Amino acid sequence: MKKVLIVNLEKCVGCRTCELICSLTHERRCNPAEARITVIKFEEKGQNIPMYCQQCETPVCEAVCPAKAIYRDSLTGAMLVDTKRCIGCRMCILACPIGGLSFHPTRKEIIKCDLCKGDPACVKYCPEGAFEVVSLDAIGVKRRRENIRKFSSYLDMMTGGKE
Amino acid sequence: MNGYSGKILFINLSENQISTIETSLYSREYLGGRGIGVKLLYDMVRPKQDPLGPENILVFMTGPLTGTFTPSSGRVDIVTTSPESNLLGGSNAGGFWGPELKWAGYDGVVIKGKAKNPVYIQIYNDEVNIKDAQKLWGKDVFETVKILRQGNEENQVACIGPAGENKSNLSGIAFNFRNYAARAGVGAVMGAKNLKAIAVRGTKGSDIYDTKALQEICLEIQNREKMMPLYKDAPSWHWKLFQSLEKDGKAFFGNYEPFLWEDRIKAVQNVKEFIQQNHLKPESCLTCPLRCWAHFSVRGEEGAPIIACQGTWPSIAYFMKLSDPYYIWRIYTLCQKLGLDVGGTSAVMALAADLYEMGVISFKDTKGVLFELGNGKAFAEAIEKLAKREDFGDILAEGIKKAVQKIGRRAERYAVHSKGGTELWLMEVRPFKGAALACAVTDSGSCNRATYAFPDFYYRSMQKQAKMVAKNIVGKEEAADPTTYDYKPKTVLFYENMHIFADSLGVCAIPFQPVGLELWSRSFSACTGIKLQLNDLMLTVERIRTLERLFNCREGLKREDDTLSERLFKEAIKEGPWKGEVLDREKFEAMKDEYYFLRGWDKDGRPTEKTLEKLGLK
Amino acid sequence: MLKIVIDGKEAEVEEGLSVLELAEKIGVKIPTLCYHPAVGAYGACRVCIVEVIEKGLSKLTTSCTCPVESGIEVKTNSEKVKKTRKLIVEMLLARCPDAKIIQDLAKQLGVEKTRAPQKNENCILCGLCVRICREIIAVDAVGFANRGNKRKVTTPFEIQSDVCLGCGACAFVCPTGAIKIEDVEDKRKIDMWHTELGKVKCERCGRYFSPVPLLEQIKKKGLREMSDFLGLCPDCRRLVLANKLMGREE
Amino acid sequence: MSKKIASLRELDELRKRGLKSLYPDKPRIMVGMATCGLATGGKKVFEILSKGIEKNGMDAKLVPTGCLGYCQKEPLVDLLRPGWPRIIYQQMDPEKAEKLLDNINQGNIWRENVLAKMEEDEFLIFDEKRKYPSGSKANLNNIPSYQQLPFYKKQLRIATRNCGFINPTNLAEYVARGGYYSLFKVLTQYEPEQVIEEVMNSGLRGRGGAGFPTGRKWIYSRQAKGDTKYVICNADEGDPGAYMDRSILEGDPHSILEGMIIGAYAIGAREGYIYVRAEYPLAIERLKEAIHQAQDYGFLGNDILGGRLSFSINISRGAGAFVCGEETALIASIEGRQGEPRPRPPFPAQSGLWGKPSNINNVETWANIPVIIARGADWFSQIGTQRSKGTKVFSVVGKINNTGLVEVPMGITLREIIYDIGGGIPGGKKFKAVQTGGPSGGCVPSWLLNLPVDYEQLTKVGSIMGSGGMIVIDEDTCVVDLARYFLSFLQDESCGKCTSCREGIVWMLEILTRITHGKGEEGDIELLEQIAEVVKNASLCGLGKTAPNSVLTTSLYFKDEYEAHIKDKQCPARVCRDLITYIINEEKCTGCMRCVKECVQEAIVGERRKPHRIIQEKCIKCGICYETCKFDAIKLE
Repeated sequence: MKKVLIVNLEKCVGCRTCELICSLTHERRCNPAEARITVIKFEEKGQNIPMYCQQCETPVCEAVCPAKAIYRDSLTGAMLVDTKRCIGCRMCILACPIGGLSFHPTRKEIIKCDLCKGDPACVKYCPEGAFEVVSLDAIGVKRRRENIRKFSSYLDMMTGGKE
Repeated sequence: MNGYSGKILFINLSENQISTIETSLYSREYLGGRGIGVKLLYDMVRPKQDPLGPENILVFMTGPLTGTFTPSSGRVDIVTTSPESNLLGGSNAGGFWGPELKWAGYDGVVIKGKAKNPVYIQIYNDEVNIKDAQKLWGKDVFETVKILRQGNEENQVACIGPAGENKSNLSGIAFNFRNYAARAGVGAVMGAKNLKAIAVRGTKGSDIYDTKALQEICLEIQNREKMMPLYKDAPSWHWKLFQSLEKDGKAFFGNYEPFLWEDRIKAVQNVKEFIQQNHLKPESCLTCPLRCWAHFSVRGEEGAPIIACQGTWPSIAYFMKLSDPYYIWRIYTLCQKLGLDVGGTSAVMALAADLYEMGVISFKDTKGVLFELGNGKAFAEAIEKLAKREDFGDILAEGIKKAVQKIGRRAERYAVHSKGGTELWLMEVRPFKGAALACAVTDSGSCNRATYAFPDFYYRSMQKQAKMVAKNIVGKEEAADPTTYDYKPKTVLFYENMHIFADSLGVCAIPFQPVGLELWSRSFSACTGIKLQLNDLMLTVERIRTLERLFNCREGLKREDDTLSERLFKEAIKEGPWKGEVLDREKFEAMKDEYYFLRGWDKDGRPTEKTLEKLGLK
Repeated sequence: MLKIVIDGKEAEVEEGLSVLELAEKIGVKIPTLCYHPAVGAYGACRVCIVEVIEKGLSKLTTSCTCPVESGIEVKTNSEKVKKTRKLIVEMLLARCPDAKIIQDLAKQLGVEKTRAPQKNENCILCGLCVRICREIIAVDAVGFANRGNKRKVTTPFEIQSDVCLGCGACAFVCPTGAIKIEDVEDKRKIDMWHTELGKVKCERCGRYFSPVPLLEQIKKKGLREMSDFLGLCPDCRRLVLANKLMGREE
Repeated sequence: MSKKIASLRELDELRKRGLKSLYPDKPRIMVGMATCGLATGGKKVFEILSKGIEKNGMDAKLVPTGCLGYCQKEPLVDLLRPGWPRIIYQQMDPEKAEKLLDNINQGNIWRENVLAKMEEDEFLIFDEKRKYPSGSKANLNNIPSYQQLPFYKKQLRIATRNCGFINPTNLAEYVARGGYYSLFKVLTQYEPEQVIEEVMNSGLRGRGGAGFPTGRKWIYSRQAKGDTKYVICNADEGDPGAYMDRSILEGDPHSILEGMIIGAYAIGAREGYIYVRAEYPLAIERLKEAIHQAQDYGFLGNDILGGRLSFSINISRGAGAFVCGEETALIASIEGRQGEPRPRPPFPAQSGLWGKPSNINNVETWANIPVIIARGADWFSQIGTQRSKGTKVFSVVGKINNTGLVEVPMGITLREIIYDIGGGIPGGKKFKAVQTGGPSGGCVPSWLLNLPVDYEQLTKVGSIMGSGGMIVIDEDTCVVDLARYFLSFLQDESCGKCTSCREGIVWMLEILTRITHGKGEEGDIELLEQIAEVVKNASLCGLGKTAPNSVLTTSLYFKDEYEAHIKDKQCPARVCRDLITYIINEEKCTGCMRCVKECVQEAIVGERRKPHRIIQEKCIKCGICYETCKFDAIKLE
């Protein structure tokens, strides 16, 4: 069953545990710059927003990748980067509207959320339980929509004017 | 180097010189954080230097666990010679700055010298630049952080406010908008070096020896932290704290008045309502489940939203007897912006109000500022003047001990402070003999680094747990009774060690003891790959502690300096649960003897040759 | 499914794989310098050479270009293979003595020094940059020039390329790091290609984040709703988006 | 009226016209005007003849023709007069051309510069011989017969059957000698599979070098899936000193076209390419003309021979890269890409030009096809050896008396080629070896002279058939230097793709250069052999796989010569400058001062009538003194 990671922003306390467990499980190191998730902290406003790939239904990253190195994992529905196929042109990074992909700071590799084969470490280790993996059944689709609507409505706003 | 970054950045601002020191030279014997900080201070600063002179150094050190996945590992330790006490000064902060420094490739930063003009330091991995800060000079903490993050949102900023620039001994170093290394006048040292800020951005990360083990250990630590009452009570913790201080009889009022404050219950109720009316959202430091911070936005206040640390509000309320929470919040915000230590500032305000009431100082001295307990507006005005060292604020900015010395007129009769001149740690100590001892013998630079979490503190509200903990530590349930002088040296020794250990590892002291030593040391091994026996680790802690003492001895510290203000030995509490409690000099000195003995020091509080030998400090 | 023997072990694989791909699949390591899955086999470096025995006949062949066929036996590390591979690495080491990947490979194969005439080049002419640029990026900004010993990779006429996107895929796939991309403020310089490109400034943070032609290329891909945030660097997109999200939350 | 041929009758009529042109009732003068003829002054001769005919108002037909192969004797002029056998004149020049004209005018036989007389003409396609009149009026007995000339006696000209016999620009003359009859036969009597079967059974193997059975290649292309298929003629002849293909292209272009059209029919192609190097401008011109004519006569185009086939041919010019002779590189080059080989499979037969099934054969191979069709596989396969059928054209050059193109049956010995046909080594020098197969071939030493020449035998001795180059070397040639020369050629001609080929050749070249400079070291030979093995085994295409052949064969057959260079610092052939010294034999020196004057280095001192002396420190071993001395007094040591 395809899965998707959703976050309850009300629960997030901005401790960045997700960033570190992400880096730890994927890179065996502790480095937010190597994490597939980034908590945007608005310290003046007390808001924390974990940003990560939304595993779009029609992913632009996949569409722009000339090497056909980005594909959907049949098991989890996550968009994955075939690092062996990847040629490092960074078009996916430039095309993603939400900054969901990034370039590894030292290793030559595109990194992005891969849903940890369906069992994301951030879900397990977030002390506040702010994350949830939702199977894309009828209810899941609806919940995901709600989660993503926030993002897409932002895109609408963007077309309206500046930041 | 797993866990560590391997390098300590050394910056001499007088000579515009940037170099690095190998962490491995120190890590084996001093672990990291506070331990290495003390060692660097001891090695690099010649005896009896002016704390505000260019020869003094300011050390920012992370521990091996800082910035690792270990829960509550957002810490950075500050060590310097304190201008408040002219002894070793230390303070510690959480947040994200220390980890970012680690990820940039440095275990610490040592600042020496003094820049000709105001500067700030920008660190981006291997790029370290000393930049002009004349435009930042005079800006408050919030403005400074915002400016340094413009277009550089990932920057983590350590900076001082106007108080630090003006070398107030009550000034701290702010980390972003929230965390503070507030004690010991570390902000003044930074200001004296003409250093406005250190902005850090790091993308190197830190290497981990055994990631799988670390994950397992961390889940365990998380679970234990979640069992702490602090975790369970959040976010109502922020007003419940007032209640617990009241319940445990730790509260004090004004300048340690002998009577209870009649409005104290009302104040708590007011604060509770104030918090509930306004939006409060819990926040955490790096990897910490405890979310003991909170974002707090007051309705109708423009540009005011600030994250409020729970631990500081009571001192504002109790020192200044403020029952209007709006002013508590205003003064707290003011201190955060100006770069002031909330506790110290509140204490000095209470002292001034006392002196004013007792007629030691007058309207003339204060240049028209009214020091009146309960008058938040007036205190706010006074605090701004303190930060700017205007008028009477110039004297109060010196901190309690130096201020009363300057005032003269036997003002010291009214002063309450601990060793060296820093205010007591936000609580009444007369009934708490252990805390009193700790505040007297500590060489850590600030008494909160020595006293936190004693079982005595919750003896009244959770006697059963307190007794159990006491039994675990010293073997006797009776040790939990705050008023007994027995067993206290052992308790102090234990908690001092805990603090040193936490501060040196780079994790927060709050969950340190509840989680238990064993897990932390396992986490240390998982991160660094260094297999240390608990005994070895404890020997390291002893070494750090004794080196702190050696530093202060070198600065001229004597046994008689290990004490508290005379008032606390003379003036008994006249009301409330601790009615009649006062410190007994004789018993107090006996505790010191025992403490010195346990530490392997002589009667003068100097480490014996044997101890030095055992610790490799000869 | 095809049955073959590789290094003495029997393996069963689907059709259509090369020996190199098969080896990777079953965890047999064959060194290679010019293979990249995105462009497939080229067979230039010759390092992946293996011994293939078919119908009793043994031959050396590059594993990347050798399709797996039923009944063949492959020896990836026979004496003959080792000897040949070592000498090829010796040649490469003489050509590019400073390339780390060659040094490592030499060390791994026990080649201590090279006897071949020293050249001190950086490029091993694996052609990955050329092939990626032509076949994947589809702009054909660089190619081979000259033959034989004078062969090199360069832009047409060895002047600034007017089609290069500055995407840097060439540098990314280059095994020796011969292609260096230098980002200086608002410019991206690729000395190897005699090319200098302007960069786009992030509308928000002011950092230069993408070569102009690369971003233009993305615009050209015709993703309509994207045009408005393309002026933002990825970091700022995250931030701006988060900002807006937060605005909604309030 | 359309010229297009649609029936056998029309073809026969065209043939009749062609025969009339070949054997007119007036003198027919043919001048060898292939590149080899032109290079020796054929064009001048042609012009003089042309002017002379016009000036004298002669009724004679002057035509250019291709190369008869006897290049040593160029320019060749053939004279065919009604009632006379054909007479071949050799080494003509303008002056002699005028003399020839004078004699024709006077009705005389001009006997100077006669090479041979031709008593009969053979139409191979029809297995038919046409006797020339004996010319009874004059006694021609003392003129050697063409067929009996040692140079031609052992030759069997199939691929070059028309070269030097017809005017290559005259399609009718090609038809006269049987041209396009095979095509007609194929289109009217054969299914494509039958054509392939015939070629298959003939045993014809690729004449480009690798010797892959042509029929099998055709089957693969025939069986490959796809509507669009191509046939390609590889006319990228790149071996230095080899010009078999050029000769056919210039002398008989239609034979190639006919072969290709038959091939197209057999495999199902509708379009063909001839990849010819731009250095062959005349060949391109001839091809263009031929294609044009073939279109006019309906041998090419949409309705070949009355609509039986549709096929067109394009010319693609190569830029002269040796490696483009490799078929995958050639395809890349036609497509406009860098001419570099790619791995096979897929073979061009599966995925070739523009990714379509493509069949590539060499010029000589194509030229063989019409004959095989006409005479049948049985006839063809009787010629040659068991596994190498038919003939092979060789260009025999170097230290040999009769330089030229020879077409001989497979299996003929090297000795027969070099001594019987080639006439042996000039100057009484000793034969040392022959390099077959061009730069990629190997050096076959004198003691293997009795080696029968075919694909297998040459491979067995470490060389290759290649496209048919044969460079004869004598005792004055240093084999180390020779190998060095070939490698320096290949160093630039390798496409440079494979590490082993690119770097390996440079490495071997460096070692050989060192050796020729007297800086050879112990172990060099072994190292050379090691590298050579790797280049051979690890390179992708034929160029790389064969590049070390010259090194391998010379170091095998002439190991002592290598050792002399390395150990004794001597060049036995006295070629390597750094290893030789010029010394004046005092006994022979007459003191004539000639060498003293000629020496640019002023390295020779001496007085008149006293023996001279060479100052070795100054000598740069240019050899001018050696050339200059009339008394053989300067010797090499």
